[in-house]
Amino acid sequence: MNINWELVWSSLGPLLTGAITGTIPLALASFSLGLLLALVVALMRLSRNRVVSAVARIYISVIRGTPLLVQLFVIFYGLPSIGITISPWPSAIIAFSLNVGGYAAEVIRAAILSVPKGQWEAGHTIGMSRHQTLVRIILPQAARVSVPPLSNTFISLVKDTSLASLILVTELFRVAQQVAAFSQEFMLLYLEAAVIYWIICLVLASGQSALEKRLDRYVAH
Amino acid sequence: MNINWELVWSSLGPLLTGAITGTIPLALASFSLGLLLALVVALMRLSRNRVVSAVARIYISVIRGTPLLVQLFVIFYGLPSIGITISPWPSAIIAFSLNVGGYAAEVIRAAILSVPKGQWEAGHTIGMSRHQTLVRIILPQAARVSVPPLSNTFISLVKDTSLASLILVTELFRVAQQVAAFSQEFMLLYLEAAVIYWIICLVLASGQSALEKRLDRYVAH
Amino acid sequence: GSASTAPASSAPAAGADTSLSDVKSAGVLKVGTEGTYKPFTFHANGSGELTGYDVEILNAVAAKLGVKPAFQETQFDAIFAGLDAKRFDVVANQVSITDERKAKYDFSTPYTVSTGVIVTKSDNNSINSFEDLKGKTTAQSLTSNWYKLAQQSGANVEAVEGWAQAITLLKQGRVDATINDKLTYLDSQKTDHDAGIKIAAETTDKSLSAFALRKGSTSLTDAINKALGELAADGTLTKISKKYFDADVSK
Amino acid sequence: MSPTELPPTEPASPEVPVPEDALLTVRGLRKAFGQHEVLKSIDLEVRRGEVVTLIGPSGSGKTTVLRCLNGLEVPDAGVAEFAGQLTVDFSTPVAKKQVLALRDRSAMVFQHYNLFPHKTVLENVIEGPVQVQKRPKAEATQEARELLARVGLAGKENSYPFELSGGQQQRVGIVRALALRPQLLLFDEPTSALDPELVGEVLAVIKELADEGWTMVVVTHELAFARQVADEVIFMDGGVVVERGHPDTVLRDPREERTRQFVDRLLNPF
Amino acid sequence: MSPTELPPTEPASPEVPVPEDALLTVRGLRKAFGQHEVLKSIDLEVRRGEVVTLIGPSGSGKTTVLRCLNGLEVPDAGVAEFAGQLTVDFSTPVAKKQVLALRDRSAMVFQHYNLFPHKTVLENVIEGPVQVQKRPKAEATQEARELLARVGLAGKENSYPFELSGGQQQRVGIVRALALRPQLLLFDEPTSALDPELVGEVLAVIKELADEGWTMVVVTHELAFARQVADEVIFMDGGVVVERGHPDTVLRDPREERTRQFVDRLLNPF
Ligand SMILES: Nc1ncnc2c1ncn2[C@@H]1O[C@H](COP(=O)(O)OP(=O)(O)OP(=O)(O)O)[C@@H](O)[C@H]1O
Ligand SMILES: Nc1ncnc2c1ncn2[C@@H]1O[C@H](COP(=O)(O)OP(=O)(O)OP(=O)(O)O)[C@@H](O)[C@H]1O
Ligand SMILES: [Mg+2]
Ligand SMILES: [Mg+2]
Repeated sequence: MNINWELVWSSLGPLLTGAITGTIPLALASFSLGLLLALVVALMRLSRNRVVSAVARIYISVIRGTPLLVQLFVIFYGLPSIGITISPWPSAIIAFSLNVGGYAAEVIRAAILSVPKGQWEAGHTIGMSRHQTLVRIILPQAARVSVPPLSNTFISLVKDTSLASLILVTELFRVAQQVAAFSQEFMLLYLEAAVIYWIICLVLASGQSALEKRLDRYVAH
Repeated sequence: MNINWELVWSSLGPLLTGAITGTIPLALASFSLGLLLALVVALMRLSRNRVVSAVARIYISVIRGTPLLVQLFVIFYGLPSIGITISPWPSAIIAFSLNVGGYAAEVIRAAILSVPKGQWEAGHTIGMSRHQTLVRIILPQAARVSVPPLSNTFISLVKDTSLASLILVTELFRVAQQVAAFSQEFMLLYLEAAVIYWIICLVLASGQSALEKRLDRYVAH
Repeated sequence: GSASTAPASSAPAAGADTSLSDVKSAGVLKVGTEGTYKPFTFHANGSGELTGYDVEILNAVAAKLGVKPAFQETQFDAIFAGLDAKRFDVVANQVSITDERKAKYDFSTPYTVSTGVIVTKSDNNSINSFEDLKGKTTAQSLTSNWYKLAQQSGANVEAVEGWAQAITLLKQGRVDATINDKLTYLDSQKTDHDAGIKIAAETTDKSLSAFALRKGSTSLTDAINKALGELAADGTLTKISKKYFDADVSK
Repeated sequence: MSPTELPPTEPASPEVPVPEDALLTVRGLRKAFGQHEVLKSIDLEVRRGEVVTLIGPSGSGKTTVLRCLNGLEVPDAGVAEFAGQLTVDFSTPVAKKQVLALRDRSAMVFQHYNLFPHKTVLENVIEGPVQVQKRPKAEATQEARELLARVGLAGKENSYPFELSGGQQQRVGIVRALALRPQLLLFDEPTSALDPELVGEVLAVIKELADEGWTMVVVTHELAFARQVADEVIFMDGGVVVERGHPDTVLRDPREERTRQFVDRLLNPF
Repeated sequence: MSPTELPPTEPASPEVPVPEDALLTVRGLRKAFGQHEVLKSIDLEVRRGEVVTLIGPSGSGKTTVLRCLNGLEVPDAGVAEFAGQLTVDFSTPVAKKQVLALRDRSAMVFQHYNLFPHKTVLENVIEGPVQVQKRPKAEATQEARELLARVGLAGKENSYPFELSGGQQQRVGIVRALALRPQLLLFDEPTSALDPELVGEVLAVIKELADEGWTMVVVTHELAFARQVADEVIFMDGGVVVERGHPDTVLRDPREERTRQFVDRLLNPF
């Protein structure tokens, strides 16, 4: 196995550019929006209104039950046939946000349910409304619980963004394919891309630890 | 949007065949093996031996930090360069099992840690060894806790098997691509495949509920 | 055989054909291409400008039309979906003209005339013709017309993503052969000088590649054809072809 | 409890017990969970400055009574009347506003404290006054510090609950309730989650509050405490009031056999 | 506990108390967690048929003593000697086998029962005899049924723990320990997680076992129980034994001020 180190080196710049201008901003934007959406969907899912809860349930089921690739296809190539044409980047962000929204909603729902019922009651007994209790008492505690699974969702998202090339967004993996197409060294380029993905994920994981530590200030060690 | 229903109908047979002879057996085999592997890795990760635990930790990090596509490529296209040539199906099963092994290991580890320490002590006080307590007391309880997250892993796996087409395994998604390549109806075929994936996932999800109910027989309702 | 004369009546669009006027008024011709198919559409040095035989020809066509080409790169799966969804006006990606495709899309006059070749390992003497493929295994890109040719020759076909993977499988001994465009083979040999592979046979039929357009884009197709005719006449096509293939493959 | 609804007399100061005017009257309180009738027509009368203790076996419905009074549970039937100002009839559908009004008049101290783990002691206490009652933060903080000092927690303002012992946490729970200036304090087995040697410090605080004239309903298993502090003891079993009266009667010489058995079992466990 | 290591005299039957021969002698037991010295040289002597109760404030190290005796914790120093047969010196590295041998001689009953939630009552009880001691399942089942009947749980064999009250669960915990036929029973606050009215039923069972001649060490806050059942009361504080002696002395008229304070606080919480 002889490795073309020169190619590894010369492709590093373009790959990193792909990561910095494609993968990372796409993942960040989609995760932030997806998280907001997930919170709404999780609350809908927990709603006592059966219709609202059913809508959320179906949404989650479809998002989690169908391949992300198809979701991207539908939004970018399918919607124009009903008159909605969205540019590549917005399409990508919408598709990935919707996807994160489905996965993270279940995480957030579980986290909310994991906060002891007594915390709701304590909120109520000091006169707080449902909404106030949710925002000031329950969600801050749910946040702590949901950090590890949400960080998993984020890490998955980073790797999933490689599908964005299907809808004309150039990111890390697309750059690797381009370089590989020219040099015919797809194995090497894919490995190189994998290492970059891994580093991004390691950074995310250490961010997760730091965040957990910060949120842990109020629990026994 | 006019839909070519004839194509939908005529491709249904091939797509279902792809699911039944490709997607489903691949997912089942990889999940079973991956679960075994995950158990071993989880126990290694929990081991007091620092080297063993570090090996498990690195394995998990690499598996979760790099794209599955690259893992498949390395095993199928990369290993031959060091003299190991594995056929498509075994390659796919190995790659997916290794992948599930990394993800499910963390689920199982968390589930084991979620069993109260008192259960270990109760096992010890009746004279059980660490191993006996693990097998007879801890794992049965951890199993209950890990059903929901493991079923998520399974559902992800089902959709991820579509990547097996990259290493010459014919499954549902590959069939969809084949039919689409000839009819040029990518959107339609992908949607049809998505519906089949969704149905598989719905079946899995209801299997999950049934299993949870069964395992719930010993907890208060 | 050009498909540009396909009757406009088969167009799904109910209104008049505005394909040319739309492009002209936008001043931009949206082009779908893979960007990873050397030497037709790829990035110079792997990460530089998009270039290649198809790309240069399309640039020349666009210049004639007086519009700017806007290349949009994606996987082959998505290229036709993109054309259907009006994401692109035209596909420039060595699209071979086949009956199935002619039924759904309009084609320009072809700008590539080539043959298909069977590529095997150099030490493989068992395959000398397309008949010899019977029972053998070949690696083909699913979306290429060579896939069908391999099947018709009686080969077991493994679907791969592209040339690089096909050659990898070939050299690993996992497939016996791959059929591809002779031009692709020649180009890869130009850079790799790989003595491990050879041409085992060549088709007698010519394969024609052209720009693909949405059905009913008659005015745009006509304009492109007109431009291609002028570019053929003034020697531009030959010049581009010589640059990439040291030969004129444009007719 | 919004400021406009504050009781006319502040219960935090009246050292002189208010005469026997009823603060809360409950009639025919019923509550079922599904098929299970947990409360079968409970009557209750609490006068200003009075301490009522509820005793009874597990599952008899004691907690449910408190939860109904605090609006955490909506009863199926019954009428609750707060000192003439507020009457809620549960037989008809009850407006949310009425439940909130009910809740504003009382504050609950929970068996497991239910402090907010992500907030400091001080933040736990001022959360209600500042966020709900919209009182100025400085004023609420000032008052919270005084209350904390009174229960022996001066200096713990910036600790998180996990840094405190169980007894300290429960005292914070009590202060959190007091800071709302409710008309009625509800205690649900406030010491039964505590280490035995920490029970005393919490009971002492409750007794002090009783001496200061706070009106309270206390569910407890501490019969010695009930005997010393309660004005009335109510023994419940199976969702009904079996016996009620002065602690000396109910706890020493009950009329009902069931009461005697229960009290005996608690006083002489073997 | 393998059958070959069974004690020569079965403690399950000796109605006549065995004379004052020491079953367990512990000298100089020390244990630290990190910097925190939890046990600072504890001595202990338990004679056959004797009941020793450990009392003391939270954190004084009572649970740690029991855990060391049961081999759940490995002490840093000290010697434990079981009736001449087994001597373990913790000052030197201890073989796993010795820890197991120690564990075989005793069985622990936990504050929170720690029943196996996924096994029925019967399965909980026979798990040790069948899986560890390799006794025939039929025999173990037969014995388990008898023991369950003796603590008033006949008919509950096939229930799951969650279907039982706390008192019933703790009685299963006791039977699970008994079924191992240990030489020594260790109880760690066996009633402090129970509803007050369920305390009695569990204490009654323990008292009965004491009367039958079982040797036991009981950590408890139930001073009345200690007074009635214990042969010796040991008061611990801060990891040392402050005072030990006959319950009448230690609980009624202790020599040490610290003991008096603790006992007072428990008996008169306010
Ligand atoms: N939310 C609920 N859903 C269903 N049943 C409930 C609910 N809350 C309480 N119960 C049932 O109502 C009955 C009375 O409960 P409650 O908590 O009021 O009793 P308690 O007297 O406070 O008992 P304890 O001394 O154990 O606290 C019990 O049988 C309980 O199982
Ligand atoms: N595994 C451990 N790691 C660190 N510290 C521990 C551990 N186990 C116990 N401790 C500490 O050792 C001290 C004694 O604990 P122990 O549980 O023996 O006390 P206890 O007398 O049983 O108290 P309680 O009445 O609360 O049960 C406590 O300060 C406790 O925090
Ligand atoms: Mg209660
Ligand atoms: Mg303890």
